[in-house]
Amino acid sequence: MATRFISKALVAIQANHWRMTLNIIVCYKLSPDAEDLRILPDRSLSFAEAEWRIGQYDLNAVEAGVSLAEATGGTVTALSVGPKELENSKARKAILSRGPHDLYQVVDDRLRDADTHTTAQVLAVAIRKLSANGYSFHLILCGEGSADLYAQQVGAQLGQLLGLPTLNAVAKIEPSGDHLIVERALEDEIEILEVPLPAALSVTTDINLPRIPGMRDILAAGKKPVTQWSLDDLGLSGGIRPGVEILDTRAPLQVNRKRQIWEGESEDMINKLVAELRKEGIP
Amino acid sequence: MGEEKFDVIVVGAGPAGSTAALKLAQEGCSVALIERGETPGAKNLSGSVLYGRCLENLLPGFTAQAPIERYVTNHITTFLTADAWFGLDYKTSVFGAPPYNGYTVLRAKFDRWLADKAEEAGVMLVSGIRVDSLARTGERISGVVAGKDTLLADMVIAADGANSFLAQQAGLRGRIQPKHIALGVKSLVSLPRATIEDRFHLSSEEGTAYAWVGEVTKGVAGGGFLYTNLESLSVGVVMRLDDLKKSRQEAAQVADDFLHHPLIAPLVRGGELIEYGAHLVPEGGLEMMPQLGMPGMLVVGDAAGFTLNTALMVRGMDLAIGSGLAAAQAALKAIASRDFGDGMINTYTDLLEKSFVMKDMRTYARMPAFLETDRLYKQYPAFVTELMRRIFLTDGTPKEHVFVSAMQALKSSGMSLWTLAADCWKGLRAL
Amino acid sequence: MKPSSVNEKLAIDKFVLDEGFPHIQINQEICRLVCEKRDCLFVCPAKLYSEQNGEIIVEWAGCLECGTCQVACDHQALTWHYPRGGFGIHYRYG
Amino acid sequence: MDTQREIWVFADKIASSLELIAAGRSLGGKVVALTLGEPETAAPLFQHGADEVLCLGGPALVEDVTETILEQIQARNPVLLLVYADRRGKLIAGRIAAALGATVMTDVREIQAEERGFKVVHMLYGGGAVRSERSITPCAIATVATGTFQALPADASRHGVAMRLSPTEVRNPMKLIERRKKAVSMVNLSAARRVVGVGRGLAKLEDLALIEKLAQTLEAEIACTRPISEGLNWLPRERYLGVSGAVIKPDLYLAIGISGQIQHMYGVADAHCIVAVNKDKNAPIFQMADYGIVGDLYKVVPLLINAFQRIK
Repeated sequence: MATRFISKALVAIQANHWRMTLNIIVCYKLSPDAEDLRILPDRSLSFAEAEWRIGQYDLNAVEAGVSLAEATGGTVTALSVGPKELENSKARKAILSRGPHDLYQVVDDRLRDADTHTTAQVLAVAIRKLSANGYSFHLILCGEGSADLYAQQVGAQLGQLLGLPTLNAVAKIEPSGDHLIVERALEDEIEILEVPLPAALSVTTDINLPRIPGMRDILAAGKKPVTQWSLDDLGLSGGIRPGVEILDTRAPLQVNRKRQIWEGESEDMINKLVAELRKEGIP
Repeated sequence: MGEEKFDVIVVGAGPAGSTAALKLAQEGCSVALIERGETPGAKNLSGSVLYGRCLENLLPGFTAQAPIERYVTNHITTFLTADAWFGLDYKTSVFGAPPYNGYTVLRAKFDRWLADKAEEAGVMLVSGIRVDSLARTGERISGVVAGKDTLLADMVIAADGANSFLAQQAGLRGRIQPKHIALGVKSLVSLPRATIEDRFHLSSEEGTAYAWVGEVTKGVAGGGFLYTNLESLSVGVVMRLDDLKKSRQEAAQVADDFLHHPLIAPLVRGGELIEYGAHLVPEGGLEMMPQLGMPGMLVVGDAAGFTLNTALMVRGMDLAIGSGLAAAQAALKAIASRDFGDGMINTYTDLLEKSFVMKDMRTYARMPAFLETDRLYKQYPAFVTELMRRIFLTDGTPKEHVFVSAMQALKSSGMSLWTLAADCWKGLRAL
Repeated sequence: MKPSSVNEKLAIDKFVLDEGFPHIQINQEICRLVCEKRDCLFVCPAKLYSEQNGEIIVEWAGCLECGTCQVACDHQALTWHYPRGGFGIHYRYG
Repeated sequence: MDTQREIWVFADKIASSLELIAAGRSLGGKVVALTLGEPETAAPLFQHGADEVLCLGGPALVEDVTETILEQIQARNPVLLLVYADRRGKLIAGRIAAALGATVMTDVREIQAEERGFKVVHMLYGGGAVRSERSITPCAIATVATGTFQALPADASRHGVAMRLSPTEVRNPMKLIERRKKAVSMVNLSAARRVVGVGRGLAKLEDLALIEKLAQTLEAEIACTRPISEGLNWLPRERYLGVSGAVIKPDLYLAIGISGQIQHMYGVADAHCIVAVNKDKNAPIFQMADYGIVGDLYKVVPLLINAFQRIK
């Protein structure tokens, strides 16, 4: 599909360029499955029985990273920060079976309910530590938004913190020489940009269809290296000061609807409905 | 990645599969445990108590850490009609102390815990993968196929549940017959812990297991059950499929009516439904049992039909664990001797015969036939509750002799004394 | 105790829908020509089967994966296998 | 109210700026609007409530305004920056927040000034939960989605002098190669008084014609659930309502063949009147509707069209 969005001139340039090997860091978030949320009588929420999952939108980032690495002969490192649920072996296999070569996790219960500022800060410190350890990466990928907050912020903040070229809404990525050609799908327009590396990109859900891991993928995942850090290991013993204080989280109040329901498909019924609507000034 | 081969592949991470895998890993074998649910337990549902003493050998003291709901100290077995019940109520504090006799469990939690134990012991747990078929080398089973992947092993243990497609594919059994299987429909009803303990007269951690026969299933062969969990009730019906078909009743309706039966409704009153599920229960006993193995493969648990309904209690998970253990031991011997053929199958059946699994299956061998007596679901509940009504009724008229009451009750139930005597004899023999 | 309609009960359960991959196939020919009893309409504990204009319809997305329909069908009109790994009913309690 | 407290708003479209200005006004203080373009285009911003307008010009890469805004914020210390929650806005807000050591309170549904900071309400878990939180950084940053606030009526007497900011030198190494409008014309669902929503109850693409006819009769816009636009591509993304889509407050939301998943209903929770047509009487949407018809949409919709045509 590359030819559809890369102008002919660029295709020519691309053909003459070598493709560099891309080493990619993919960030993902584990959060309780919203389907497992139970509303208690006071409208507070219980996640006691909740399954923790990788955000659905993060899977697009993982897939984008893995297919880019496969195409360029590079590596993919998965990175997540969060509370102790990350330690679960199933959660680790779930990410590694989707293709990343290794996994780094910053696990600390102080990261439960972290705001996007905290998450981005810890990710940035972890990536700096990875670099200091000699890991050289070319690209950081994030998903469109997390499954719980869907703030669509971490990629933007992380890129800025690391001083990298940063974009969101990335719908296509094509390596071209020592940089990337990126298609960005905004609300009413499409942008094509040339992005030098390293860069931080957040991808859309349209960028690909994430693969479903097979039996061998899961078996292999069990053998991949996992490194776990605490906030102390990152020199963040004091934690991160969040940008907001959470006051309250509850199930939304249901608007009291009239709930007047008719069964059947008769003209009579439609007339009743239309009469009721007219009382409300519609149409 | 090179061709990876395991000593054993276990398909299905229920109690049978996880037990087999755990035992094999404890003995140093390389084991892959493959589960189609996203997590072990996600596809599993039970309508019985776990009589789990048999796990003690593998996981000493496991009751202290396993996600067990309540220790069953109270067994209540009851005949039910539209407006009355007559029950046998047994309670002992002995079952509430170690070594406990049986416990209520929620399978999504318990099975996951057991599979985690297997994983900790070194089993490669692969969940979220459906095994599509068996791989064969010549006449022998040599692995499994899932999607585009084939995984090889010296042998396969099929622990894939009541529908066992693997046993069927391997030709170890034919299509399941409706008379050999029952449909269980279960509701999980949430209630506060204190309400449950008050309502069922339980001290903390004690539990009750109810079994009902009669009106619960609208005359369909089967019964109803209720088990107390810590903060919920597992309540539902089990209906033998041939009889359900014959009755032309909607399974979902029978299950719902049970919850609204005037004598059952108060037990679940104020509760909130938090899960609705259904599962098949093998009920054919020895008659439906498939061949238990073929070269390179053994069948365990529900897949092998190891469940028991003794009318007083329903068992499955303990037999699953027992058969899983026997299969693991047979596999160990086979791995040592490199004989995955008849030798292994014979070892497995020998071990089963010597264990409680086959002994109990044989003890209750007559039970499935006895339970086919449809009087059990219609006439007997009517008879005993009518008898009790006559005994307890005090309405200002002179009391009749108990014997007269019994004969009158028998008459109104439509049975002869001879039928009653014959059924008693059959019932006693079946027990 | 509420709710009492099967659909409402199923709405409480957790399903992971494998969009576009039905795991139950119905041989309408058999249903039309051979079957008189329509056991599937009765035995399914999720009441997923219905008959519309002479066709048997199954709303497989709400399947509890018990396998009852398949065993109950006298004419083997159903091709029934488990959903792909990780999809379908996901019991939270079991 | 302390007139020195400045509330800044930024949107890349004038219409959106007006909504943010209204939000800013409701909080008191001085409202400063940052806008793309030149001072000549600033009049509407004043008329709809801005006290001051800062013009950012039109850089090739729109996001290059980030550094300019950041520099101005650092110089003038506003207490709040409201950013329009489109994709550009999300990126710009995030980068500014990171540079300031703040966070971004996203897609706020309500906002109020507190003694310290701002208290906001936003949804999480796909609309399954609502959270209130309070900012604790000197400059709070929030994104606001379309339709959350209504623009104030224009007051022709209001005007002011818009200032053109000189762009901060950006050494952005990214190069814009091409920008093109999407083929689909932009729809403004949030402005529509009546909206007809369509879901998976619709059997095939061609049947949209029926829905279009209904919408025409009612002078309504067409919207849909996420699968209709993202899975099936029957309607453009801009038309899907819900957590990750548009949020609307029409007088009438007519939901045709929509089951009522929470993620979708989030987008119409504030509709004045919700009418549902669905053949499944147990569909959750009936719990969330004012009026409902249990029936086959293919029979009900033509009847509705007739009925509405008659009373027109």
